[in-house]
Amino acid sequence: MLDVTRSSPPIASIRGLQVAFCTEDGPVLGVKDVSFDIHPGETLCVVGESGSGKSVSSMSLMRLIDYSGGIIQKGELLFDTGAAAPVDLAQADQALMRQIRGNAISMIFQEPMTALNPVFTIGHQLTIGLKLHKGLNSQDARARALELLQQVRIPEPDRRMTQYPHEMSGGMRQRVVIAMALACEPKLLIADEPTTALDVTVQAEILSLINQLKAETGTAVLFITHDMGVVAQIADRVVVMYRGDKIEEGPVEAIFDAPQQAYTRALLAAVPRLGEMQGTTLPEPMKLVGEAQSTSAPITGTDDVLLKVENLKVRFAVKGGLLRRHVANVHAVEDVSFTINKGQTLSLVGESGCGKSTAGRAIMRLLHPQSGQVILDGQDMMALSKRQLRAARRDVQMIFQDPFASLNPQIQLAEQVAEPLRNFGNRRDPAIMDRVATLFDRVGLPRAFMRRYPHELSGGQRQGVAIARALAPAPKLIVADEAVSALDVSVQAQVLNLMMELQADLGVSFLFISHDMAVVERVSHQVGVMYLGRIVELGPRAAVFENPHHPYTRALMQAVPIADPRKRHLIDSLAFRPIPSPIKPVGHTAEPSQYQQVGPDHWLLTNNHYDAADASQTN
Amino acid sequence: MTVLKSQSRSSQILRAVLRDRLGMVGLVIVTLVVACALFAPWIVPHDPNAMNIQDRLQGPSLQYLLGTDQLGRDIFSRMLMGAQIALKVALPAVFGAMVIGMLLGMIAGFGPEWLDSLLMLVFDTIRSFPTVMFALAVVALVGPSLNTVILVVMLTSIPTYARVARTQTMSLRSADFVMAARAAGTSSPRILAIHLAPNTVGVLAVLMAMDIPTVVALEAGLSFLGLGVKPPTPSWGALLKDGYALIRQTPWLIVAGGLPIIVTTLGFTFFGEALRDAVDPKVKKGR
Amino acid sequence: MLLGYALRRFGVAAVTLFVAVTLMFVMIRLVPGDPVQILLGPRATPELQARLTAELALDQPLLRQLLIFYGNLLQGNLGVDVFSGRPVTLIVLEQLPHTLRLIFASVLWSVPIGILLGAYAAARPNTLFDRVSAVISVGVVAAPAFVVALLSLLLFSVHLRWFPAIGAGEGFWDQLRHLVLPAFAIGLSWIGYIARIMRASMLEVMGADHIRTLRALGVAERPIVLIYALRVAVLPVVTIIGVGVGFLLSSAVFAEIVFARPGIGKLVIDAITTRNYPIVMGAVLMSTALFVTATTVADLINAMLDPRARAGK
Amino acid sequence: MKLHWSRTAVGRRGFLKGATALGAAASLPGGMATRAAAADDSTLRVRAYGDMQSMDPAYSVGVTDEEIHASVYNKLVQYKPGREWDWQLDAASMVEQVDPTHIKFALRDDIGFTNGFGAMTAEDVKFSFERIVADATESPNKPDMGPLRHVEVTGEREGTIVLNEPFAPLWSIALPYIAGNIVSRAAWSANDGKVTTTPPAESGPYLRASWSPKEKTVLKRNPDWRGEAPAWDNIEILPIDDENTAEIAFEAGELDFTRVSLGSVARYRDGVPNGGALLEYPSLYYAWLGMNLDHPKLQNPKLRAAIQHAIDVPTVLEAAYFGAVEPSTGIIAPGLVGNRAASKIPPEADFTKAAQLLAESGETNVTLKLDTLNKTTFTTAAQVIQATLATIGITVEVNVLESGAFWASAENEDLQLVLNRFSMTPDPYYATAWFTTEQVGHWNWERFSNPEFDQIHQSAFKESDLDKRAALYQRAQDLMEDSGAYRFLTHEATPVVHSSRVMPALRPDGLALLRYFEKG
Repeated sequence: MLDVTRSSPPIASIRGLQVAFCTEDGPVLGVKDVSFDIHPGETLCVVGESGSGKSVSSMSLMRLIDYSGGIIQKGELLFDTGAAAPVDLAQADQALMRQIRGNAISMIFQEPMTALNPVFTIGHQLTIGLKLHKGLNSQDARARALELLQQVRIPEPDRRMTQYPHEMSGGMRQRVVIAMALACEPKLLIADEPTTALDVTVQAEILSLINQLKAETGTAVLFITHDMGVVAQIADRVVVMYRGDKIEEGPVEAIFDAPQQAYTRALLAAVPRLGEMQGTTLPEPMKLVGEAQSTSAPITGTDDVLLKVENLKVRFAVKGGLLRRHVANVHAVEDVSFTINKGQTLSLVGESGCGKSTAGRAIMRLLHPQSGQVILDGQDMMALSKRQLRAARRDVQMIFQDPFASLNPQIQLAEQVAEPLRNFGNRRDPAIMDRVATLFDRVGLPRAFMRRYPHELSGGQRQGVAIARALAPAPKLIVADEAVSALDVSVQAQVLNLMMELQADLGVSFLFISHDMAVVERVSHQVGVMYLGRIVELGPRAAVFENPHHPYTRALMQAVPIADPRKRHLIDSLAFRPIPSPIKPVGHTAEPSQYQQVGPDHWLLTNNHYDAADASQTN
Repeated sequence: MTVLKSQSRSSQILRAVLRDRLGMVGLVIVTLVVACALFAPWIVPHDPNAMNIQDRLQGPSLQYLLGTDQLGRDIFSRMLMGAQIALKVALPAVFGAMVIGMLLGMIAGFGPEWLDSLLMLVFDTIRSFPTVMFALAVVALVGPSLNTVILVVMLTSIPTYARVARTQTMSLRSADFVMAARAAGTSSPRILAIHLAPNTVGVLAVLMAMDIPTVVALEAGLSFLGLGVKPPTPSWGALLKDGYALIRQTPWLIVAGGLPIIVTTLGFTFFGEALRDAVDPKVKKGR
Repeated sequence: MLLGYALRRFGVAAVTLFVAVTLMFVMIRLVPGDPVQILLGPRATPELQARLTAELALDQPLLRQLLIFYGNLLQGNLGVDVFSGRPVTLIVLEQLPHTLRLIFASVLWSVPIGILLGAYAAARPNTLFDRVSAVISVGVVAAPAFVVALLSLLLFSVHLRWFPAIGAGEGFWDQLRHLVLPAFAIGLSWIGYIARIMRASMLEVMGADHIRTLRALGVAERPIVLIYALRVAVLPVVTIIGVGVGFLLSSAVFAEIVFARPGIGKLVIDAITTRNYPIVMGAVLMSTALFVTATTVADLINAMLDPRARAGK
Repeated sequence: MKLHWSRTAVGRRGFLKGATALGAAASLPGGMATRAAAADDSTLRVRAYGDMQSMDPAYSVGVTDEEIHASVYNKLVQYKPGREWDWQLDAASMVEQVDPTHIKFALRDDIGFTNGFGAMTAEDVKFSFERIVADATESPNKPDMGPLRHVEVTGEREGTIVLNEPFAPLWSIALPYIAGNIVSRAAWSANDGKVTTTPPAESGPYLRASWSPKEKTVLKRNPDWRGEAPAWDNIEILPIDDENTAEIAFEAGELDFTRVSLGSVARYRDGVPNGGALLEYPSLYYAWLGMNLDHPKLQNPKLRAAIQHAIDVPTVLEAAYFGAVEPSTGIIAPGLVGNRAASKIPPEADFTKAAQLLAESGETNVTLKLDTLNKTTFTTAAQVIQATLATIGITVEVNVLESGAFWASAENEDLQLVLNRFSMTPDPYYATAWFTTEQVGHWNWERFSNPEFDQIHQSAFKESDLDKRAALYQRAQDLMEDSGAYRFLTHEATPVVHSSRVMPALRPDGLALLRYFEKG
């Protein structure tokens, strides 16, 4: 296959590209001297962490970079339009670019929720390109649009044509965006992180779809991603980028099997691979390239129960009608029970909207559960008064997903870390700053950072500060809500290791909330898989991962892209599967969760609420 | 790529404003107006209230740069003093409206739903009075004076600030850092004071900058209706009012009253827009 | 859904109206100045003054006056003008069309220009056009409506005699001619106002992902700006227009004074200064209703233009 | 006094003052301008400063109403246009004062009411006059009819007006002004005596064709009028409060006649646009600075005298009225009975004397509040007074009020100094009425109370000897001045402009008598 693609001339050829951006601090190079080719029918993955310049190359090829304040300073962007000689898109004017864009080269983007214009129908937006480039009349364009919707496997295409974007789920919208991109049968499809914002099962569907469409249409795909798992699943060739430079280029197997560059090796080492913990029962820090391996020992924890959650229910009122009456409830968390042992980690894993974050916040009483019991180290959290609750919170702290949002931009970092100390102790205690300094040491941040503001730190450093803040009152439990999912893989690995190191040293327990099965596998003692507000499977990590009983757990695991090009398992079923609604009318009584024991401490939900009937329901 | 200099957010914002060319122009004008207001008593060539009936209604000359009014007072001096009056009205009114509006808005956004509905109702009510009618009633109630104008302007602007503060509070109250503060045991009043207030003030400051010209124009409008400051206070609005009454004799009175209003508006608006771009990078130019 | 939203919106509007009218009722009665004395003049006999006082219920406690007022209001009765003996409802309704026409005309000419100006400025950020239009729009806002009214009156009516100077005119074309200058004066300051909001809204939309999607489809800038971005960016402006009717009502007062036009603004100013309570209440009720209706209608239009709002709420 | 001002809204007057300068500077040749308004040759367009209020003479309080009433109704006599106060016959073919309390009249036989209400009879006169004074009518114009006892009907068109006591203003006010309008008894009875804005029957040379509130009142020629035919077919009366707006409308060719502001006089003296002309009439208004005699701060007579002497009237008039008016000597204007040739204190300030008086008074650090209306003329005058009083060491704070609050000053306990102006009808009786003890708490804001003054007011109107009557009123004004509560400023003036199309017919104080307007 490799030989076939090599033999034909490249469809696009980037030569010595250098792009600069005008910023308030003066011009900044986005990429410097990047060259690579894309051949017909191949999938080229450009992989790199944030700031590596991976999107800049593709945006330059589309010349959309012009609209972001970017200037192509050097280099050629040769594109084979079918004419005798390739055209240099770097020199093309916008009029020519308009003929190429959406026609010969088209593009799909990361965020399906915002990529479509909210006030025009799907039908209208689908036919824009067709009318523009193919000169179709409304009727023909409509017919072709219907065809496209079928091609991207959207059910009831007729009805979709008159719908607006907000009436569709993210996965469906991304299919529409893909349909728009494919409308004019482009020679090159650029996919810029097209699945990053999607749930893992939807991601699997979209990846399969792109792969399948590539095969059907023969278009070349330039796929940009930060996710080595995705790369392994779909790439033919890989370009690795780092800080605006191309580090390495090669066939996908070569990159994964024998990375030539240290950075590539480090990157690969930092990626948790689903299944790599097979055979172990305890979490263990990752072995990172260039890091001391001394701390890498399994974390045992204890068998003493720290937190006991029983029959937790959280509902949000939906108001509607003339008088904004309470008309329905979102059953966000429905009869959830679990326990966490001292010094151990329980992970709640599931896709967006399954209620895992809500459960985490509910046990901290950051929101008010409908009913249920939360007993932390013998103290009933639900029975506390407001004042008692504030005091009790020193035992439970929280780390949030977005390190940019979880720190107040206006306050010095030292003060933010000191805040819990001040709240739970003497506000004017002079020892507080010393404690803050040791916390900074503990999370590996220089003390000089204490006087800085959040915007002066990188994402990983901020998450370190957030962890330091959570550690400050010496809590017994830390709720880590997607604490690493916004971070680049290398940083993610460092933060995960830090958390495990702290657990080993301090004996703190974690409630680890994540959508990432591979990360969960790495850090957990216990795992609860959540779906539609309920835990569908709960048990020791090894048991759940190695012997999943619930069909949803299996679907989830199957959907995870594994960072190994030899373990490709793109799913075949591309049918759209919407998640049923957790909104039920007022007065709806949910049946209690019933579990069946399938192994030691391994429980399986027997209420049958994940089934084909739900899956076939369309929205 | 990132220049790491330890700087607070305010100094960062200031730098962003200064980089904006129109913002820079705005800042220069604002500084000029403020300087005028501060130093007016020392830089006026004549006593702005000194009458000289013999020299009344004169055209511009070296002695009287913008001529004299119907009482023979130096218009140029009155114009300079007018800056002081304008800011004396605008700053306390806008600042008062901001403080009260922010407080009420944060209470509405943070407090229970019924309180929110109640406050919103009150805000909507005040907004639904045409300003001039409202002003007329208040002026009739308490009599015209500098303080009345400040009061009217303040009352009519509070709802705007309160609405913005409410929206900001609502979006912030479920922000992660507020959740984190709760988790860290911070009390609600403290959350309001150290987390919500500082992050709301920025947006309101932009509004304030943009609002100052509106206030200056409103004062002019009230003075135009004869409901503004007490004579002989040389407010720009009063200059305009006299200017209309005397347009045939002294067209320069209108210039002296109108030009500073327009210039001040330009200055504060440019400054405000640059400030907004700096505070709210979402609407950044040329992205 | 939309109907329910509309009904609820009008419910809120009604409550606002109620509070506003109550507030004005209390406020105007706190204001010094005896309506009986002002209305009847100095030569009225004490008996006549007493009778009028009783007729206006001014001898009753404030709360009772309020109850009487609302009792009458519920029967659609806003009272009778003491002087002419004509029903206040009629007096207010006579003046209303003049003001409505003026506001409508002002909005009609200024809003499209403001929207286009703002849209273009945003589509060309940091270009000469952007800067020039920023200066223009701000500069235009800076000129208070009464200044524009006065100067345009002098220039176009007295000097050039293109348009009539005073009154409202008779018949369609004549009324239209009479509307030109006042609508120009009020509308001018609106252009800048709308343009600036539009520019900000447009700048935000132009940076949105769906615009990038269109560019990636090869759609030319002009349709992107004028069709796709405009359609989204105009939504917040629609809401602003509703709120701005209050602002226009205030400007209308000035225009009605300068151009000696009949209208609700002038009516209420006259009534307040003479403490003519029944007319004040009627006119305030009407102008507040106008404002509340305008914001409500703007919200509804917004809901109709925005499919997200249409479905939700 | 008529409450003209009560219909004048805030700041309207003086609002556009002088705004017409640009138009004048443009000095367009009148011919090239297209006529903005559709005024054909036989439509007269005049400005009134208020809107029509009532078509019932018993309830109408304004000059505006009277301009309309005088055209659509008839009186026994009407004011005679000209520079001297005089009257001429209207509905009466004969009027004769038999003795001080009896006036015989005979009606013309060719006057009829519209809407089929028949010929005008003596019964109508009786009805019209007696209802004004009847308690049940509650007419605010009752004082105009003074001591009317009744009207004796002696024939179909003959009768005698019987007074309780002699009433000099009968000829200057009662008969030729609002209360003198004769309405149809039958028509009014058919309306249960309630007439508001639609006249049930008219009899004058014009009929009221239409009324658009706040827009205009239209009069059209009465086809059944048998008297001397009026010159114009139609008259449009446009309510415009503000004189400068009116001036603009006039210069734009949309008005044929209007009063103009005093500030514009100098300009119009140099020429009126469109071939029009300026006519300058005196005015009966009187403006003065009053001092509240009951206020604790103003108890010292020497202080009040010092204030009187420290106000330089010529300067005030120069600044506020552009020198277009003369200083006044009291409340009764020249041309009326009782006008004083000179005031006791000359108009020019005597600062030496004022300072001396202040020193004698023993008052130091005097701070006073000066209330005034929010019009440029008054605020300007107030500022001059503020400045001149400052020269002798009296600090004045100018307190500008909108009209509603200003006219409620009687209730203002803290009223100290007040700059005021009253309007006037052509009889001194009206001037003194507001300064009696009885008026304290109503219109006598200075709270001036003098038994002799009250006595003069009560008796002078019965005095038919003009010289004696004049002496009484002059004495009354001396008393006012002596009290130290008043510093008289001016009677103002009435400048009017008219287009070349029209020859206006005006009262000696410049007010329009529309039915006598001729074509130019």
